[in-house]
Amino acid sequence: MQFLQNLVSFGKIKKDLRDMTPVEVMLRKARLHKGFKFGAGLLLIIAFLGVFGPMILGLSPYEQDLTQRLLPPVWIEGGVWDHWLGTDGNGRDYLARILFGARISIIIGVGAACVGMLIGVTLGVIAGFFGGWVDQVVNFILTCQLALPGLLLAMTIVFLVGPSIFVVIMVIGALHWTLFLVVARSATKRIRSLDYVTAAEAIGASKLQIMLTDILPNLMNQIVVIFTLEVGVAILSEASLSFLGVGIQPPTPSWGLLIAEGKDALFYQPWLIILPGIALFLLVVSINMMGDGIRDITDPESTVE
Amino acid sequence: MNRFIKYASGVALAALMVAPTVALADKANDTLVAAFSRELTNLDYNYGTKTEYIILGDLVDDSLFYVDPKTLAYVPSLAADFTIVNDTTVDVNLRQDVTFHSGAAMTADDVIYTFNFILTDDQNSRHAKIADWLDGIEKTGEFSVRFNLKAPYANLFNDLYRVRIRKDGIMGTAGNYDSNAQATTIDGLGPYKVTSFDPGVEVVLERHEGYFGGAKGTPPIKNMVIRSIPDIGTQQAELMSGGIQWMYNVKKDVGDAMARSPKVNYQLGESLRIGFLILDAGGYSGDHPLTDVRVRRAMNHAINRSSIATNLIGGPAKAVHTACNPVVFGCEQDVAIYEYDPEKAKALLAEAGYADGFDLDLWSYRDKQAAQALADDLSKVGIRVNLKHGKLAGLNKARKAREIQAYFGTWGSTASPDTATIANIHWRDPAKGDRNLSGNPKVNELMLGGEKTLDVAERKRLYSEGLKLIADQAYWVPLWTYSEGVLSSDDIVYNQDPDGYPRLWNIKWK
Amino acid sequence: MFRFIMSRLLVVVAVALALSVVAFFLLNLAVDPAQAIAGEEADLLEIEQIRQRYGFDRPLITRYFEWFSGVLHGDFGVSYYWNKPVGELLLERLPETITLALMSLSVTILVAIPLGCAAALNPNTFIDRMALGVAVSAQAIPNFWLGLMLIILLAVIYPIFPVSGDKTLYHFVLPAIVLGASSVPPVMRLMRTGLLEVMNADYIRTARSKGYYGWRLLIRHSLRNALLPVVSVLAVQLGHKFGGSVITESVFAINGLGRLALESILGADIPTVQILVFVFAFTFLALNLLADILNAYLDPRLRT
Amino acid sequence: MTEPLLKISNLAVSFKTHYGQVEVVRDINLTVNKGETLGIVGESGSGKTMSMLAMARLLPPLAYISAGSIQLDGTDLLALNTAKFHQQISGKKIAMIFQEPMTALNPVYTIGRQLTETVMFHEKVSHATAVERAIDMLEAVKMPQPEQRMGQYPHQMSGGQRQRVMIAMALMNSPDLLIADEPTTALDVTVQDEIIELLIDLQKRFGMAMIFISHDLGVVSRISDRIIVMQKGDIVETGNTADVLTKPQHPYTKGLLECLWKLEEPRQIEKPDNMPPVISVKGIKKSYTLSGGLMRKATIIEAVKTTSFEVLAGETLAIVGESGSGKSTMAKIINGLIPADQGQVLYGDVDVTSLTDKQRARIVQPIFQDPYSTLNPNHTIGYIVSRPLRIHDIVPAAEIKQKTLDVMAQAGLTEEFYHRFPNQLSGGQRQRVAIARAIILEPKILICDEPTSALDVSIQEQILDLLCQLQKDLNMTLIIISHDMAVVGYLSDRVFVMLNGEIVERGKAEQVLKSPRTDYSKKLMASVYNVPKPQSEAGAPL
Repeated sequence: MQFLQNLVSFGKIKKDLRDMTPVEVMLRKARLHKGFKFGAGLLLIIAFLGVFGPMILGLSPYEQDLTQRLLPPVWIEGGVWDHWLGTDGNGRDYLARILFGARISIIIGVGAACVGMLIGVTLGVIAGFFGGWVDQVVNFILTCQLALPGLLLAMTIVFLVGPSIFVVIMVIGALHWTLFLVVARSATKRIRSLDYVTAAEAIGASKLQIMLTDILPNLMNQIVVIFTLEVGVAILSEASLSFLGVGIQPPTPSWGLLIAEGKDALFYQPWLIILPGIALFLLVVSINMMGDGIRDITDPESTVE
Repeated sequence: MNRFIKYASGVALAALMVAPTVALADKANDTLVAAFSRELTNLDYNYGTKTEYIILGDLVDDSLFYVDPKTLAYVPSLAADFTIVNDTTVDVNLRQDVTFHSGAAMTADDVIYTFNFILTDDQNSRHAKIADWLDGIEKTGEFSVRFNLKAPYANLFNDLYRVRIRKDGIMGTAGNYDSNAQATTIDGLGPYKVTSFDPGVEVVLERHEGYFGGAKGTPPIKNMVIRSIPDIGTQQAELMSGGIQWMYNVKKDVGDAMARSPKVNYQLGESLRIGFLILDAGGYSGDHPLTDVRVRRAMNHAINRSSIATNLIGGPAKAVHTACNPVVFGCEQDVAIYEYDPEKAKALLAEAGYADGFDLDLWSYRDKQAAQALADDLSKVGIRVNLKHGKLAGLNKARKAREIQAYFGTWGSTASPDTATIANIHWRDPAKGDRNLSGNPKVNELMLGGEKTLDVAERKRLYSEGLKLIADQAYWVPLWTYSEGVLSSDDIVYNQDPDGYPRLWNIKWK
Repeated sequence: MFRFIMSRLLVVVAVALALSVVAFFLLNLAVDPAQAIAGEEADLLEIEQIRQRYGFDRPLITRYFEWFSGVLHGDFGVSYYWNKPVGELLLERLPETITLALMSLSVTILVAIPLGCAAALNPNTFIDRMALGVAVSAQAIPNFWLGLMLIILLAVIYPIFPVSGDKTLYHFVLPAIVLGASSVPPVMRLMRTGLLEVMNADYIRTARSKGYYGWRLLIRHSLRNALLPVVSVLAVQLGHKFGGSVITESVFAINGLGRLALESILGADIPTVQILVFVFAFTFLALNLLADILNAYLDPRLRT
Repeated sequence: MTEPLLKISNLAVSFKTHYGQVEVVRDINLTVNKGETLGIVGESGSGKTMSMLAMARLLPPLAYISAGSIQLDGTDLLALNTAKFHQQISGKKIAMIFQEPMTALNPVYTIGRQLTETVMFHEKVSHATAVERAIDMLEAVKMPQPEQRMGQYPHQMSGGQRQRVMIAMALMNSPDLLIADEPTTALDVTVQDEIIELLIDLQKRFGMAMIFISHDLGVVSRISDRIIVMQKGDIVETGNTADVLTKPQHPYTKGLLECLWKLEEPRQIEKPDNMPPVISVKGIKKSYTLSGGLMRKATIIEAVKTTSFEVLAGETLAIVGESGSGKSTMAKIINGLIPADQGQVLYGDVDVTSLTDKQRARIVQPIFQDPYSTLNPNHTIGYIVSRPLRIHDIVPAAEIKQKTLDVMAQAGLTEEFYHRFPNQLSGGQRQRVAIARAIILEPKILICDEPTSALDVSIQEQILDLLCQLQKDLNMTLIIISHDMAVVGYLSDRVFVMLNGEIVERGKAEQVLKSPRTDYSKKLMASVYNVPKPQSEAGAPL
């Protein structure tokens, strides 16, 4: 935005922005970004509740009491204060299961996004940096991945190696790296042609040094945005896999699993699917809003109102 | 692009304009709609194994024998009567008033053709079982046949019940059988004939007016549609909105909740299905604690069967201590009984050297709630259960690869009130079956010996001895009987039979 | 043009081939077709018999080439699970999936494009935030959950639509909404950013300086440019709708390819899954090629 | 002419920001008479464009007119509502031409459609009439084969042709006032000249008034009757062209003129002629393959055709050419950053391809054009400047900082910059950082690819001075790549002129600049509008 650069040469803004390091500029933008603050705040609350909630409330997500099955939440007739959100089909406290589910969702979302990032960014940087036939090969792999019906592949792999949290993380990650690759590659191509990379070559820096110090750090802004989006996508993928019965293993409380378990009681115990659905919704919304926020914050061209 | 948008919106509009033409299912046009969770992909039960196919088979086909739902005994159906000439010879006289849907009369030729087809076509699902005991079939008259057995076989009538009689020549000739001849249309003998079939979607049936009655009686409802609706929630919604009138395999929670609506009736009746844990006592998956009988007994003591049966499964479900449903023939009840006693379980584990418990991979593929409940019980005595709940395909693979230490299975013995049925599949020679993990050849000898004689007393003795051995050595953890839940709309009368097997032709309008 | 299409088709074939190899080996390792054919009650001997009869005991590579040469001759194999030729099975299921895919694409277009335009024309206003809210929400709702909620609301409490089935187009409305909703966020966001970018472009300033404003400016000078990237994304989304309707089809009991795929995997029906992977990949790539050609039609720069 | 066509009084333009509103243009008072050309000069950010956009209602979203009035032919423009303004004024009375011909035309529609649509829309004429008029206009802007052009798309034309189309489009409705915003800046110098001639010609022919905006005082002085000079949002000088050029009142104007005058004088530094070559370029050649689009064949571009030359020790060699002439590719090949397809580049007698990256780095270093992309935004200035030392490990770790500060001081950067990030620096300061980074390894050769063309005129001079100083101090050989004759004249000993990948003329700076031999060099020289220094006041302090 030419206008912002113009603005910089006028009056007081010049001083304000000029005195700040890039990090300070971002922090300042973050402070002013309502969506980011909302998303990050909500995410912090969910993460806090997920980690400490069950402990503070003294609830266990695994303790069964078959005589206390399918109690409704307190605000519905029949609910009891011992179980604020009622109990599930095995008589386990639903609040504890939902809170614990946050932990599972976040672990899987972050874990899978990390795996995807590792694959995608590595391939993307290599393809973008070297170009030519390397790029063509990576492009072929990318096309294959895009054309592959992911859910089916995920199911097959889970059959092959058997279900566990680790497997689910790896499988989801291995299926969600295309966006990382595309973004990393195009950004690498762009950065590759920038003068500071040529300057680094000219001062004798090795290719690895250039990739690590000149290209990767400058990709991170965009990668972080993709990362947050992919965390959301991975969380939903886990929910889908668990819904189909090939994801997280019971009794581990994953939200997708809770919805799948509550699905049969759709009409008469709707809270069994509505509550984890809302939890899932809030978590993904908070992560996506944070991602949108980070995009605005890290985009050097954006102005934050 | 603009044109494309116009086209797209046109499609959407057209979609909204089309009047909803939901198949009207009600008393007024004498059409009953029932829902199955699994798909029907083939009409020919001779090529199928699943429960759904038996139900459909009983609607469109008929067999020589049939199970009387009240007495749980085999009774003649297409057969008029039968004589056991000796241990290996059975004479059967056929009814003479039976016609195929096409109008042709059924004669001994059709029966002989059918059994020869089963014996020679090794692709059909009945072949292996029948060929195991049936030596041959001969015509003794226009309406009578003789079965020659290789050896005495007790579960004969169950196997004969499962063979659907086909029209002479309809499957092709020997060496040239067409497995798809009756796959999408069927010329059966049953109370209903198929008017249309959309594989995986629905079967439309119409009453066969020439039906002979017999053991099944004459169906009161003229038209019947069986729809495949995989999602149980969707089935409920259809039932509420009048799209279907009957659904089964409905668990207690759903049924109880649905039954609060005056439009819906819920029956939670008895079933022949039982649940059990199969333990790798023989150490096929390697050396692990379950090879120690004390550990297996501890597991038997650890699970609160009654609580799970009452609270989770409900209805008439109750704890069982035998590797068979107590109501079926030969299911000896005087066996070692392991009461729920966690302390004793812990003591046994300690005695076996596992005072601190041990890690156990427990596989399951059905009834997730019960699996979690029993895993919880096991973990309370110190067994750290890693529940591996997945799809059957995964379990099958692991079981075949002998990787399973323990799994939670259930067995329905569909409409087969004899211990032989459950024994045959679960206690085979380990070389021929991967479910017998006892590691004790004696079990196989006793449990499969029980079907190799027609002497009732001898059979009882063999099963009794076998079941006592199983219980004593705790090769299994027998868990509970299941109950069968059916939801039906309030305009039909459906009475559940004691074996829990749905006989849809008995449904009538209120 | 011809060269371009030929070279792209070559990629399509190469990708489809690579995927068929991956799918074949993965599937054969993951599930046991002999066990699946034999059924739950079968014993090991029977399974072994089946294994020999179907030739599953031979090396995977041999079987792959057999399968592949069959495909080359138009023989897609016979489904173990459905007992019929896979080709027939596909043709039976294809219409449902195409209907669902096209209808859900219509939902996406009808919602995302006007919303994206409205947001881009009123940046940082209430309308923009509403549109963003719709996008963020649609992104965060799992589609099976949305499906169940819509059934409760619009088929049971207010019985406007049928709960499930695929008899008439009317049955496809709810599933199309569910499937279409998942594509709304990317399309809407792209439409918004694309149009915003276009509205900031120099040629829009030129058009303004010539006296264009308001809707005329949008229609005469902006929409076509902004739609260029959207076309590609719509192609990708349509491709996903073909292959990704597994959950939606099973929730709404629609007998399309997605449900066929799910059932075939659960039933270890390798021939069917194998062809489905091929079909999904091919459809996806063909749609992308189509989008490229459409883009070339819309954008003269790509033509010469 | 009693009543002016355009009268702007006390105009101010502000931006809404979260710091509150910021006035970017204030107190603009100007008049334009019928048939007159007004030139507005100023550096980027001086508000010259913003005030014109304000008049045409083309301000960016956050900007608005905060004070003043605009009268066009007696009509109060600010009083008109949006619809009326666009129907009656835009395109009809006021037409505009913009800087970037490459992006100012809609790429997806034909020239014909873009030319005719406004006439049909504004004057409700038939399609046939509109087409006829469009062809007339294309003829008026001297577009070859106007009928055929109507069906073409913008990307099928060169920059100069597109600018002609833009002009034709502006003239379609016979406007009273034509605003030309840097219409020639993005064009090659040889084309600039033609466009300016064309504008002068058309303005006379159609009798319209024109406002010509440019950062280049030379260009403006050539076309304008009167000149306004703007700086940081204010008008600092206004007057007849001759007066402004000869008797500038404001120090800023004087500065601008001084730069122009200074750049005109070739540097007179005597250097021995017989220095040994430090670089020998022997028959290098480089071509690129442009991959084809959807229906396009791949094309091969010969960026550098077979070329040989030598660079002598201690000299300043300039390579001049327009964009696309292959001069930047040549620079990278000489630097060893890209390999040549054929031929070899020798440093002394060592082939550059036989050197390791590190060895090469000690011999030759580049300086680039764009000060914004030359520095990694994530690193501090200290890190950027010292990085070569860290990579080469030639200075003990403890001394790196001191050495870095020393070199920064040499490049005119104080210690306070050490911990700063590039975004906190101005363009000139960034270029100093780039220079510091290049000289810290004490290379023998510095290759500067358009080192100043992205900088404002006043900064350009400082950077060029710095380069000259460093060359002297460090005894380096300097290769300067530029499209700008002024830079070349200011600095170099020898000049090469490049055209389409070939060196078409080579010789001593004075000779090439003053008496070019080839037609192309002549044309290139003729297109530089330097303002002659008034003879009478030569040498006198202004």
